[in-house]
Amino acid sequence: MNLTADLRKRLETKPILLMTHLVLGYPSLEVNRRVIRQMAENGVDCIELQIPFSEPMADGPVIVRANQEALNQGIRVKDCLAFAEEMIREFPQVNFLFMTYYNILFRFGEELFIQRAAEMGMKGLIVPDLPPEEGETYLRRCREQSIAPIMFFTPTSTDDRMREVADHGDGFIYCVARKGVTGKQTVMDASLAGYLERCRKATDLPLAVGFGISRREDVAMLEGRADMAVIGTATIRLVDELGPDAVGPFIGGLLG
Amino acid sequence: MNLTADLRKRLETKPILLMTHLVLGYPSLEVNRRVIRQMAENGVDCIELQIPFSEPMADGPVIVRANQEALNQGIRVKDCLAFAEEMIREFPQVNFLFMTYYNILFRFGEELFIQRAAEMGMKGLIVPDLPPEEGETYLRRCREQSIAPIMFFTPTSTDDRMREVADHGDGFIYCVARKGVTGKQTVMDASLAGYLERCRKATDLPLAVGFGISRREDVAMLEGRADMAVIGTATIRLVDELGPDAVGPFIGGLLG
Amino acid sequence: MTENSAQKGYYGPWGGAFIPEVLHQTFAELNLAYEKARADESFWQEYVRLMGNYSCRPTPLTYAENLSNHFGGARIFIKREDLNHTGAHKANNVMGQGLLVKRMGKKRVIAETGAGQHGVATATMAARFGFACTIYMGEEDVARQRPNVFWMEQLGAKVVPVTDGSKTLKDAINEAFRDWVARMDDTHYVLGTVCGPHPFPEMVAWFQSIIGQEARSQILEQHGAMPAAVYACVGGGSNAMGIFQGFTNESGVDLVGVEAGGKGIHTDQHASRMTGSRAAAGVAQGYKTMFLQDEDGQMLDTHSIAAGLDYVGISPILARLGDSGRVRFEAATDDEVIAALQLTMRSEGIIPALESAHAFVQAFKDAPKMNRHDAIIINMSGRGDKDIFTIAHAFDDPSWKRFIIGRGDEYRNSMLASQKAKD
Amino acid sequence: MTENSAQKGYYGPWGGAFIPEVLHQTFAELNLAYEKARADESFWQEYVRLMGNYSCRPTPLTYAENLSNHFGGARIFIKREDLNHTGAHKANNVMGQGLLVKRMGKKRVIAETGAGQHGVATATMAARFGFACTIYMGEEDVARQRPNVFWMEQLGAKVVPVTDGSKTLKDAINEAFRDWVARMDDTHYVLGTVCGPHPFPEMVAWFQSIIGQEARSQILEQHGAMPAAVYACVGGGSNAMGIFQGFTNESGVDLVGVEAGGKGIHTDQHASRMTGSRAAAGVAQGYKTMFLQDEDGQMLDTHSIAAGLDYVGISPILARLGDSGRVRFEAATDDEVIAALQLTMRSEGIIPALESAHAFVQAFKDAPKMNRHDAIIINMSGRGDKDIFTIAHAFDDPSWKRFIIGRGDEYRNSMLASQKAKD
Ligand SMILES: Cc1ncc(COP(=O)(O)O)c(C=O)c1O
Ligand SMILES: Cc1ncc(COP(=O)(O)O)c(C=O)c1O
Repeated sequence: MNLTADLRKRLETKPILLMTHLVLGYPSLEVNRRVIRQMAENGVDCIELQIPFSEPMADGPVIVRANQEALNQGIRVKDCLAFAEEMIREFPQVNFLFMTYYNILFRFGEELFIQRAAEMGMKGLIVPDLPPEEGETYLRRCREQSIAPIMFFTPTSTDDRMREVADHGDGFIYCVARKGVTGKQTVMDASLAGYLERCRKATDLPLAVGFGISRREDVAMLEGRADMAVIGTATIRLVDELGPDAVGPFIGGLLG
Repeated sequence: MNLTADLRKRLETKPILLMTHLVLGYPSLEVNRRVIRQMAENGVDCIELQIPFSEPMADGPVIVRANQEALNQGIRVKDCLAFAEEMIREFPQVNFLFMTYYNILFRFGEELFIQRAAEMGMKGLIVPDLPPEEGETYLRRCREQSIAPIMFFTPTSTDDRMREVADHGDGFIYCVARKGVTGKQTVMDASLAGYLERCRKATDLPLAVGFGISRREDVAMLEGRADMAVIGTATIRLVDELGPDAVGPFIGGLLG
Repeated sequence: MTENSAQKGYYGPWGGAFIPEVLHQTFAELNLAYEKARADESFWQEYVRLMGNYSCRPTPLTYAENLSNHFGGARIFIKREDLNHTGAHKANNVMGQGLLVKRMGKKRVIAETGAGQHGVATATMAARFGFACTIYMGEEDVARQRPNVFWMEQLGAKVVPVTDGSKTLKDAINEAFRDWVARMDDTHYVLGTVCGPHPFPEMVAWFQSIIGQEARSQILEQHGAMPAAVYACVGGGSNAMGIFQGFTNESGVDLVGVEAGGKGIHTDQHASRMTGSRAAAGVAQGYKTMFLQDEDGQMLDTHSIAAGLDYVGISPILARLGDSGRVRFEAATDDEVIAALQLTMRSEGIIPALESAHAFVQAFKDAPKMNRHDAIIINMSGRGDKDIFTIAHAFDDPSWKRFIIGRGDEYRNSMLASQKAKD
Repeated sequence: MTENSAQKGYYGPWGGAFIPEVLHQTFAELNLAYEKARADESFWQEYVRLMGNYSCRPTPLTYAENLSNHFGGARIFIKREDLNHTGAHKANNVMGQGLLVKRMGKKRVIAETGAGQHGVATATMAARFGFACTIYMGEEDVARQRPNVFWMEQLGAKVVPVTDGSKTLKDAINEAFRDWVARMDDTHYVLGTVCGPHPFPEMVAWFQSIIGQEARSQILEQHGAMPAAVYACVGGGSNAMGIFQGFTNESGVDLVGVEAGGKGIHTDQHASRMTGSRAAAGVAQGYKTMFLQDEDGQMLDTHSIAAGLDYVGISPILARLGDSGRVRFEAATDDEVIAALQLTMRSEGIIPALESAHAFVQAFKDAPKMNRHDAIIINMSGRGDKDIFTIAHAFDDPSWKRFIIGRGDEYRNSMLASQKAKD
């Protein structure tokens, strides 16, 4: 089943889905493994596995530092791929996606990377610095390999642009809740609500939204407005402060 | 008797005359007094009393520092005048001259300064930064007060320039032995001898020459070539090192 | 990525605009404003007037007679970008972008800076145009380049030390992009060189082309013929692109870009992308070019005695001109740079920036092999007095060290004293 | 002295050539060479060409729109001598004298310097012309102005610290004269300002008149009329004379010379000769003018935040123009200077030298009282980045202090380490 179909199916029984995120190799693959288990066992629908890059231009400070730490400890792209493969095997109930910057694909070989990802059962790819204009071959290859190239909507996107972008995308649309990088708190106000309405009108794909979600109320606020809540930096902070075992209860709490 | 006549008279009985120099107030007027006594009692013919100035442009390092030290200790122009008057009274056998820079006269009042100097019995004035072109009033007033304005010959002076300068001068001509400032050693060579011959041809006035004279031989070398040997920095150094009482024997030794 | 290299913003396989979606609209507007300005002759006239009135363009092309005689080969001419206001060619680009920002109606500018030269230039432009200004600068560079930080602050800019990554230029660029994606509405990012996403390479090259335009007519006037070669140092590549554009169509003119050879291109302490073997094609900081990176695509640490050349990427336009053979690339080591700097100071009374001195190195290698009827031009991108802390350090000048130690002690004592007074 | 003030080299009662007899011939030759050059149109053309090709003349006249709006009065224009090679108007004088030295066939130049600006300019000229070069600099100034000393040495000059007197500028002048009287045959003394014995005031004023010539035609072109006033700081007076000469015949133009008010002209820490009451007519350093001196004629210690204004005398030409009322003299205090500097940096992105900032102070006092159809010109004699040690100190910048302390500690440790290695 492709990602979109899978998400639609899950939405039949849940008011909102959950996607979590982690940086591979931060603080270690061992901890990653334990965190993923907690996530999977607490009903997370999708997990973004970020392959570290030295120039994480679109990320906020917490994730930037995690990228760097992971690289300092010597994580390699091939370690990330092997680890991801293992997780996909171990947690078939979760949709895994790779999140990384384009240079990682490019240096690995765009075609080869997409093929490897598809073969291991990866459901989608999130590449924030690859707009559709630069991604012609990438998009074609994703289609060929039936892996979802996740596209972005942003508050600065015009309606036309949203439609154009959505046409290239698959799986779901990552709706950036506000201007700026990851990791900052946002509130649900009229402008955000209006933005999400515009997103909804522009595409049939599920909408994923994250904006510093850390409590049940944050997730609840999204119900009816979006299809999936994205937990970004919150789990990284949690693991830093309380360790991997705190993740399960946290995720559980989010779903009320 | 004017200065020139006095020097001519002395030359009748001596092969060469002696002029010494000191900086008033360095190291103190008290020491100056003892030094001058030593000089006078050992047969010095002329003594240059240098009134300190903050910008002794034409002096070498030893005299520059003496000027400065004297000023640092608070010596004033009026102290210098009073002291000079006292010395003239006490040592009538010596021809005293003021040596200083033009600003000292200028600030005191050129006319007043020349008049005061003449009245106290000062025989001449040596002002190294006042060329005849700038000294019209100065030269006139010296003539009026019968005080000798000492002029300079230098190795760079042309014969014409020497004659021109000598026309303005009186007392004697101060022949600068070589380019550069005071206090450096020079040797009697063909070029210096030739220069002194040129000096002699350019004027009838007595010629005074100094070039770091510190031994009997230095003085002897000048005999027949010049009329007066000038002892500049040597006595200052001597007083610094051995005290005022060393001056007498030193002067005595110079005359052999 | 597209395989159609004739696409706007591409130079052969290099270039593009690898930007986050949130900047799509911002770049659309920037492209529009830039294209309009470029099509509007009065814009360029206004730019030339501004540079003539506020900086001192045209900058002279100085004949270096003593150096020419010293080497006995080609006649050496020096294009004097050091005489620009703020002391380097960086002024051309920032003032041009300043005019564009005014047209776009934005009120705030941000910029990255490594050596601080582009930061000072941007802070200057912002003061002059009345824009708010924030400068991102790697924490290491903040520490190394304190004088420039001081001036930026005095000029009214906020200098933000970047503590991520290698804490140098590339990290400052990332951080500037992070600022931009949060405040694109009122803010323009004044990129400092011919790199980054389209339209920056093309736009910055356009503003810097004023160097080449002037140099071309000056050499014709002074030498009566095209030069045999033109030398420029290459960090991002803006001063090189600036002067090369005056001569790219003259196939007889050897265009030579000189990269930072650091401790030698066979060591891992340099910043040579087109020479040496540490660089490979990659995509980062919004564009595709040759980057100094490892097999995974992680950017490498770079080194140069010249902070302004200490950068992982290179202009996509220059990468293309290198591929096609139109531009020859060479590298100059730190030691060669110091020697060329000393010779130039003593021979001509001219103090090149450490960056610029790289161009001098290669010119000095080539000049003796040429004839007296050949002329060569060295682009002196900036003046070296900004580099006193680095140069005095490199020369290991003991009086300088004693001076700094003495000053430091004075400050320490006065700070301790005021500390005590407070307690 | 002569009472005939119409004599060559006199300006009313001021000027003259109070030189030791040993320099008579040297001055005769210098006068001859100067008069010949002055009568020879091609000499001036060569000079203008040199300044256009090696420095960047004509320097711009920049309209300071933001400052004009800030004060709401006169339109403020800034003559940009800071854009000269070496960063100040001093370049004009030294390059002119360099040409003359070449004509005279001499092979060595000497100069005094206070702030180091004239020393750097002279060392630069010497490098360019291939002359040997010795710079005299008060020991205190050597200690305070280490960066300039470093550059002079790198440019190939020998810097001699002068330990006499107040160990500052005036003592360096005395020492330069002492050198000259020993080596006049092969040596020319490049005096740095419009002071000293004739022909220096006239000659330096002539070379600097290039500023006023340019400014005059530039203001006519940009403003369409003569300015209401022209402001210049006055140390020796060379930049002031330079720009004033473009306007002395225009009786409607208020010419304003601004002296160093230091801690206030009612204190004894300033360097104001024409304002305040500490100066009197005197003769020193080879010429007659108003000197800061005591009743006996001993020169006083002076103070200014700007090393280049910290001098006991003033140009005899300016003294005359002050007497006649043609030039109005004002003083600016250290504190006013810092405030004007800050405002100018933030408003226009321009960093005046501390010296130049004195002129800005008075212009800022007067501008608000004028109308929008009035223009005023401020002569910005030099750029302020040379003054970083002084300015950062005056601004009491804590990061700067920490930077210097850190560097000092680094140097101390490395020196100790290499000491140990030797033991
Ligand atoms: C003086 C100078 N030259 C050259 C460069 C390198 O930049 P680019 O290659 O863009 O000219 C810099 C960068 O800071 C610089 O300051
Ligand atoms: C920048 C600058 N302005 C002004 C002066 C003062 O000199 P003047 O009065 O001769 O112009 C100096 C002297 O060093 C200087 O460096």
